[in-house]
Amino acid sequence: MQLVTADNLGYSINEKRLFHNLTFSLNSGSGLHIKGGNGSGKSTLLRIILGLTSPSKGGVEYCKPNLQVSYLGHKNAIKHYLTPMQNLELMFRSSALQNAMKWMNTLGLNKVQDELTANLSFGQQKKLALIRIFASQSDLIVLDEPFVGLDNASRDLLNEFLQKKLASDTSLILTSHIEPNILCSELVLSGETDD
Amino acid sequence: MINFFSLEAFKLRHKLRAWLGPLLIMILVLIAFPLSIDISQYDLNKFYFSVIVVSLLMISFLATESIFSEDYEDGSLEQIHLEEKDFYKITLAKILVHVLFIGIPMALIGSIFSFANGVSLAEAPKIFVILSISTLILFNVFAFGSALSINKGSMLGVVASLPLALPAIVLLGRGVRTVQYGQGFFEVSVLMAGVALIVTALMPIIISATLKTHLE
Amino acid sequence: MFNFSFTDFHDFLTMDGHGIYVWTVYLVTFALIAGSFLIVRRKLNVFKRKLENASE
Amino acid sequence: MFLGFSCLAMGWIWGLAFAPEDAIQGNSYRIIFLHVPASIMAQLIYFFMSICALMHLVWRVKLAAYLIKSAAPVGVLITFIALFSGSIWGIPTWGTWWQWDARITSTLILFIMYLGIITLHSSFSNAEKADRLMSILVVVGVVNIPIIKKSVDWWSTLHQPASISISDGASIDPSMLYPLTISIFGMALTMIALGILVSKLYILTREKNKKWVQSHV
Repeated sequence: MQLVTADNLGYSINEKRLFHNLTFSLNSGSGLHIKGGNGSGKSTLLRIILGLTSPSKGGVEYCKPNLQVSYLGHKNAIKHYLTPMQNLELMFRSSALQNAMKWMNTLGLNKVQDELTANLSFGQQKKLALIRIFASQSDLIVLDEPFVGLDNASRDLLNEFLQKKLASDTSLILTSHIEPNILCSELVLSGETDD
Repeated sequence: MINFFSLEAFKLRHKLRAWLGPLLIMILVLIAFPLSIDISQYDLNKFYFSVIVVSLLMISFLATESIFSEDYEDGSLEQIHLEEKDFYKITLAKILVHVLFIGIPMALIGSIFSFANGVSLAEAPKIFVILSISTLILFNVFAFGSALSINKGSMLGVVASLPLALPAIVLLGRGVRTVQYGQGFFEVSVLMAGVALIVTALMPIIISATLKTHLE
Repeated sequence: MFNFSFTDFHDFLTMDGHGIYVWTVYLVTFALIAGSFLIVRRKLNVFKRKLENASE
Repeated sequence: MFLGFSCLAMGWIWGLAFAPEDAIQGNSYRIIFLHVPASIMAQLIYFFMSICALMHLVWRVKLAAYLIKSAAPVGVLITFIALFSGSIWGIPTWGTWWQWDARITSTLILFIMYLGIITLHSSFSNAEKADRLMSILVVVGVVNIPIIKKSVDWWSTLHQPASISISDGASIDPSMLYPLTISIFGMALTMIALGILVSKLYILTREKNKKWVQSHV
């Protein structure tokens, strides 16, 4: 069943064209890996799919009415002046909180549970932000360079989690220079777009 | 909505700098003023209110300076947009929390200081009522200013929202004068409360549109 | 309607004491408006010339 | 544009030379032929900008944003003239060049708002975002216009009540009224001409790499 369809998407900023007439569709339970050089508009395309940015041309439709999306971009969306524990309380309400706590232990963050997030390493902060993906039930997972800064153990954990999610009919869109070993269709954004 | 309110209160409670800073600065300003120029107590009584009003204006700007920039910078605004599709609730919650935690104490400090300068005990609560209503208006206006200039430095926010804050200050001045002359207080405070409610209801719509433009 | 309401040209200039204010205001305004017209027109021409040799 | 210039010139000359002396203020009232048109135009330009802002926000008309951005400097100029002439006029009549009177203060606020709009637009690199934010500020700022209009009656301070208020007719006699109306008309035309000139420049700068700009030049 089709989840997200985009027809001839185009985006230009200050009259400079980033990409144009992109058409693709994503079925539930399948993955889409967006590739392209730096500055080829990968993140912008993600933001357009999420509805954060409106495209200059074309449009994106969601086939499911209120689509539950979980997203992790370059910014981790965690509060530095709070401890990881408090951050989780911000993200999740009561029921999901237990599940999130479980994930925190599996990711080995329980050692630093009461330290200020500011003093954590980049990798640990990334893991804390990833809990938002692990512990949430969503139909679509959108990740922007998720593997950056993760150690091998966590990478395998993420790969295995994503495969499990794909199997359970959740679809995935991600951009990553590090090859994820998940089977998913590819979409290449060429850097310079010729008119 | 309640959930948003408690989340915002939780965040603000843990950020002492944003919460306590403005209050301390206000006390400093109110103390510094009489010390700087030696004025007779008689003159002080007469125009001390303008010091309170100006410091209220300045401090409410200071308090709302980073009301949105923190969530914008660390990406939580995007997460909220995914869940909520609109920022009305989060904006309203943020402004009300800031008014409650910073605005009301500021009005309290203002009325205590006015009490120290020739306002009888009976009228001090009146001052408190007027000051707290005006903090509500001012916080809304300056929150709009800080939403406009979300990461471009706060000067832009002031230039944009100060013109809107000045009519509120005139209204506040009119209210303070009624307390001094002892009549007409009720009408003015009801008028101010009406204006405050309208502004509190409408401003989040505009702010949410501004925040969405920033996310584009 | 069109009677010249000043005794002579000198009176027109001084306007019994108020002339200085009236004239400064008019002169400054005229300078500002004419000045802005000229500045914008010059910018326009400079821009057009830049475009022309850019497009050759 | 020449029509504007000629109209303005005629209004001024007529006002300066031929209008009879005012009973109370003597000749210094002649500044009225400059001050009133300027302050009327200051508010009209802002009103025009708020209409463009609505068009830009609701129907996403890009041209409307360009018009706002080019009308703003014209607004700054005309508001400055209004303030300048008002304060100079104040010297002989009120004795001081600056009076905390409601009408003057509101016009000063209007002046700050024009500056605020320009600074807001210039501090964002992404042009479309700057346009939308500017339009939002203009629409919100429009609430200040009625305050200026009404400020004279609310705080009934020493500012002269509006010379030509629509409702109760002119409060000055005809021989001064005609030059005044002509100079208002003249000032309006001149400002429109200046606005068109500025927007011509601004539209070119914004669309410089579009096809029609090359062909036009």
